[in-house]
Amino acid sequence: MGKITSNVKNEFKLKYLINYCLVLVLLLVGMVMMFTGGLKMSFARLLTQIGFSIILAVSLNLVVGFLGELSLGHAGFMCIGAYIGGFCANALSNYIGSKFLVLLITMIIGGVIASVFGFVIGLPSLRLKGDYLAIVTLAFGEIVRNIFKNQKAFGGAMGLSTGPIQYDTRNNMSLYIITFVIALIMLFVTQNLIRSKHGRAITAIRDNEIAAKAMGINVTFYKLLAFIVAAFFAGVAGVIYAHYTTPVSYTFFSYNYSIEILVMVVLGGMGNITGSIIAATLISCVNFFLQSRLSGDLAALRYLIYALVLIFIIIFGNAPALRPFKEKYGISALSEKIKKLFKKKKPFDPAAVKEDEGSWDRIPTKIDMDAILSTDINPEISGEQENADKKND
Amino acid sequence: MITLIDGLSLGSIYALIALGYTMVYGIAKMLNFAHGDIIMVGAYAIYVAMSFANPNPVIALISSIIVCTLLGVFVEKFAYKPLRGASPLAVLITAIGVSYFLQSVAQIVFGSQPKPVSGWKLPKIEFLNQFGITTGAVVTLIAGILIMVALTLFINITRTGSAMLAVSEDKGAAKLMGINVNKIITITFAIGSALASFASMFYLLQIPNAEPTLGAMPGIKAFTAAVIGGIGSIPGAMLGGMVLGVIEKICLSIEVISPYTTAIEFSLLILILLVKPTGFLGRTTKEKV
Amino acid sequence: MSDNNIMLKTENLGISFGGLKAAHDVNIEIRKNQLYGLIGPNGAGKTTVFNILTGVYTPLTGRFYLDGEDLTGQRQEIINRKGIARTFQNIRLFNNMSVIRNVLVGLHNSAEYKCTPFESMFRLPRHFDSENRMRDRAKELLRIFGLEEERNLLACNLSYGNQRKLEIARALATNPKLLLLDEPAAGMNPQETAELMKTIKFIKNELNMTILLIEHDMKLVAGICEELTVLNFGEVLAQGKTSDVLNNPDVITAYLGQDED
Amino acid sequence: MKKIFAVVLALAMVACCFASCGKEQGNSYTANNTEYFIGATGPLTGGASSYGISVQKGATLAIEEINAAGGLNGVNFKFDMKDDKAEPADAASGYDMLYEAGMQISLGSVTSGACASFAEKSKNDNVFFITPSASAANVIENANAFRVCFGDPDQGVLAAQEFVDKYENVGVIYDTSDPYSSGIFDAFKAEMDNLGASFKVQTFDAENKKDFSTQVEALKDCDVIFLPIYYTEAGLIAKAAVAKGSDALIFGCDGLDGVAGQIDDTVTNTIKYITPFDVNSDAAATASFVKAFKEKYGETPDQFAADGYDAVKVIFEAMKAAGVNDVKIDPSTLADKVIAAITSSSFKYNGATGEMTWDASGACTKVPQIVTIEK
Repeated sequence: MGKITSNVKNEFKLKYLINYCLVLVLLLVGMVMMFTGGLKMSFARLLTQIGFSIILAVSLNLVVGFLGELSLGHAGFMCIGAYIGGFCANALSNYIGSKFLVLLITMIIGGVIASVFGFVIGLPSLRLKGDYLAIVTLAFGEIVRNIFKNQKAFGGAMGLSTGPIQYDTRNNMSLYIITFVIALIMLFVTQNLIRSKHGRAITAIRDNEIAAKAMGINVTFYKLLAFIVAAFFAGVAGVIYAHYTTPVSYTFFSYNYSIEILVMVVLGGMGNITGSIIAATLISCVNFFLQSRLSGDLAALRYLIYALVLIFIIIFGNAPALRPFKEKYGISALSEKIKKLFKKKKPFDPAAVKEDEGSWDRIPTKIDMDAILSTDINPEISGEQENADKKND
Repeated sequence: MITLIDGLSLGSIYALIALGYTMVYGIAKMLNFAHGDIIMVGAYAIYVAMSFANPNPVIALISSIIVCTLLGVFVEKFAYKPLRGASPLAVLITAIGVSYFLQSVAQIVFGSQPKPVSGWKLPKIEFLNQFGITTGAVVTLIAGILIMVALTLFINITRTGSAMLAVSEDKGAAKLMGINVNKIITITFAIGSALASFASMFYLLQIPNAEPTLGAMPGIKAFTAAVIGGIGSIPGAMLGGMVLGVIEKICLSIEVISPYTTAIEFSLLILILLVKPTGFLGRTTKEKV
Repeated sequence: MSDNNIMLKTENLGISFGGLKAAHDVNIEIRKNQLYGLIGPNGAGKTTVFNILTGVYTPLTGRFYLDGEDLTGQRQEIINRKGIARTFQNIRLFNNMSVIRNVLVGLHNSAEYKCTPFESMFRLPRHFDSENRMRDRAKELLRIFGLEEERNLLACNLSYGNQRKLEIARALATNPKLLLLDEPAAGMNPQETAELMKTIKFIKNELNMTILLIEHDMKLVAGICEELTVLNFGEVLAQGKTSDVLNNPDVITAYLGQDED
Repeated sequence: MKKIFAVVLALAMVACCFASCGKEQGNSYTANNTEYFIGATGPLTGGASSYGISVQKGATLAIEEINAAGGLNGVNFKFDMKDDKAEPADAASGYDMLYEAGMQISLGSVTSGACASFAEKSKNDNVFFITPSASAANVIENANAFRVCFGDPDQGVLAAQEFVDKYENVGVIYDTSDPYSSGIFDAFKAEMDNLGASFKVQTFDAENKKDFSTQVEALKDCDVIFLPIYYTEAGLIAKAAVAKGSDALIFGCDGLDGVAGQIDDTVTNTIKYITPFDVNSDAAATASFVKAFKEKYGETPDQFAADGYDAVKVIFEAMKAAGVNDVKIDPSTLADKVIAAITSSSFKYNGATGEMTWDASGACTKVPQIVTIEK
């Protein structure tokens, strides 16, 4: 019984729970607006975009932040998901009336096919390091869209038309709900993966691959696992995209978009899921805001402002010179304070460390350490060594 | 044959850009994604200089070198220097920010219409032209090799060059040896940006249009070239650029596969890296266990 | 191999890098529960032998057997799972992970904590079961090394001595038959070294571990090793009982150079 | 647990407040309009931005002229273009932003891919749009969609008919990554096959559209090179042709308009292109547009600007013909009226790009001219 409560306690740590909360809040914002009749279509689109940006950013974080491999081809997996998912959905919509069912089925198809490619692109990661792997993933993304571009079956240069399967209508905007639910599922899966022995293996590879190998970690397996899981969710995000925009155009999935996802990850902090969620939301909102406010002649300022915001945030967040300032007023300091607020009630209690229950085959338990440590080393042999030293003199 | 020469001349542009990439990467250990956009600024500098009443190519080139070098140092000082010691990815993102910034400034100042740079061309050499070889191609090729040699000499002979090598090997140790690491990195950016202005000059010789997005695609191609050759290696950048240029031209010249040029180029890149994980001339740094 | 008492046996192990014979005809036999020393001057090929034994390098010649099983040319993780664990000359901890997680990584492969990624992702019962048992065992291991209090610190924030200890704890967590320690006392002061000697003895005696040790500190070697192999220029210079080997004139010459006269 | 629940609840309440602030008054976004609102999306940043900016300039000029002349029954017009980077997703978002800001009628999008997205969205709301320059066939397949420019297939067929019997060696260079270019090419190829003529093909795409030496080299022996592409690349191809010593005739479609600004006196090849718009035309409507444009912006208008100008003027004329007299008219009602007006046989518009009529398909009927640039 006690074990179960401790499981529950371990499972629901604020650090991880907050991520679900963030997504739920976004979902609630949309739902509340919907029920009060204030949800505009453009805002629903923004919410959907935030949703799939979160999926993309968190899944990329798995590869970049936790596995420690730089990937510049995340949009490539999304591209595969979007094209394959859109294509299947077009075909399925002739037989299945329910858009929801079509979306669900194609999400699985798109995700699985993307994860097959995740496996393929994970293979070079076994041999290549750092920037060399980065360029290979970038190359992969460009190859994928170049190939789709030339397929007449997928609409050629114009892109794959997915008009019939567009999910939202002005009277029924629910794609964002599905997207956020998927985001929650994705959070559940990724966070659980990270908080398990498998997640430890993945972070161990990031920290020190040589040591990880020496500890018997199957590096091949875990690198591929991270790539496959990340690609699966990128593929799912792609399928959502296909239901969100027509035509699915290959131009969208260029390396620029991969980089935008990477920006979300880096902005939020490597290996920091909460950060990825906030950054994905922030960047989507900034883009939306700039598009809606800067129209006509002012549009040229769009990227100017975006670039300045980007540079400012990065320098503020990372510059060593600003560290003392940040420690006082930065986001992490703020979150620490919030954490403290919550933790006050339950101070760390070293006495609560549980006693041994596991079985040991070679390592006996509960040994009287002090007795062993006080045994002296063999004085004879040391004496001999001294003699040997003297001889050499 | 002609395809080969066209490939080499395109490749030499890639190579020139890749030299700048590789130089900055080798020493500052950062991917300067804004390098392509510095070339774009260089091209506009030439465009502006050439649109005055009495255009003089030499003055245009010099002004472009000055503009690029100043810009490079400026960008380094304000965008990259505060991040010295931060994660390389943070610097990468800043470089992307700088790239967006330069592109939008160029669009605001010069508009998004491509500006043809006229009067920026070389006399015809009949002997070569009858084989379909353009003068620009030959000049670019020769210049690329000259610059490569000069750069190699500079690094291997001068004091600053050896300091650069030291910084690229180990920043901490170089600092202990009394080398001003910050200064060396600034110099590296200055040289890299000056190289960018040469790249813009030769780029305009073959593709006489200045536009805000000029640097983006060549930048990525040159990055690819630098990686193929082994990033950090100066002859490698040259070699990588040539290989990429030739592959691109060969693919384009075959009708059936020409729409797939990009896919083939990048597939070859992946293959090359799988066979030689650090590119043609990259150093294999095996981590000691 | 007929001898059931042999834990590790190497036959003519050899490897060379670009013409340099880093190891040549190395024959070592380690009995079960023995504390065996591998010494030699800098560059003698000691770490190379370790790297061969852990699968970092594949030997050009020769084979080695762990408990009678031929492990030559296997991949690192396989060798580790078969029962050879090691520490590193320059400490290689998972610096951005907490102390306890370092040990938990070591426990990763034990059959009794088996749990597929799928089970973890969807939090099936086996995940909780194995997680809990792993945690308990990791704490136990840390207690042995006196690191229990520090278990939630980041590994990089530990003191040097504790980092060494943690590395050994992590290696032990993989449940090895043979433990390879690469210069565990490097950079330690005499007091820390003495404590380390106790720890090593403890591991040998109380945990019934077979240990192969590389060390420069002669006091430590003489103090705890039962048998020694001395390497010089990749070749075996002397082998045998510690006291015999340390009095061998060849060994003394190799360590201190030829006398002038 | 309780605390977390409380936090979620609190945040939800904040969301409620947030939501109620943005509460709308039903679905009539046009209720507060004081001017007729024409919306559009187009690439205003990125690689294709020159097209979007041109349309924006042309349309703004037209709006100014209309308002200066008193608008429609005294009611002014306003025009707003959202940046879509030529991306369908951004075009769709831009459409929603415009619709919610009270857009009543529209120019659609500038580029084909984005416009297809715009068309899909506007179909559901029944918003009339007349795109200045999105020429792909499927852009105008809905009843509410019209266009000012030629459709891709028409131009391809026209070019094929122009070449056959006239030229022995025909070469084509087209952009596989551009819907406009590949759209024309597909029609061209079909018509050439149909006519039993042969030709050589070279391609390029967005990743390698700068250096054309290989393509020109391969087509060196051709008498005519057909370029169903935009003028920027065409200018580079012309220069490459000079460098390679090819004196082929360069023949293009309306995308080539503006090429004159891209070449200099070294280019000796004759360049011809099919266009409804000729800057140097003597036609009164064209000349007055060019003059006004030069005065306002200090530069020569290209075809995109002319199309944007015409599209706004067509909307104005059609609304006038339909007798629209309510500034708060909702888009759908307006669309029905305007569609009826524009497809009626009596509706004719004579603008900068010639005299045009429309049928229910949405395609525009106008006489193509062939402009020649000779050196």
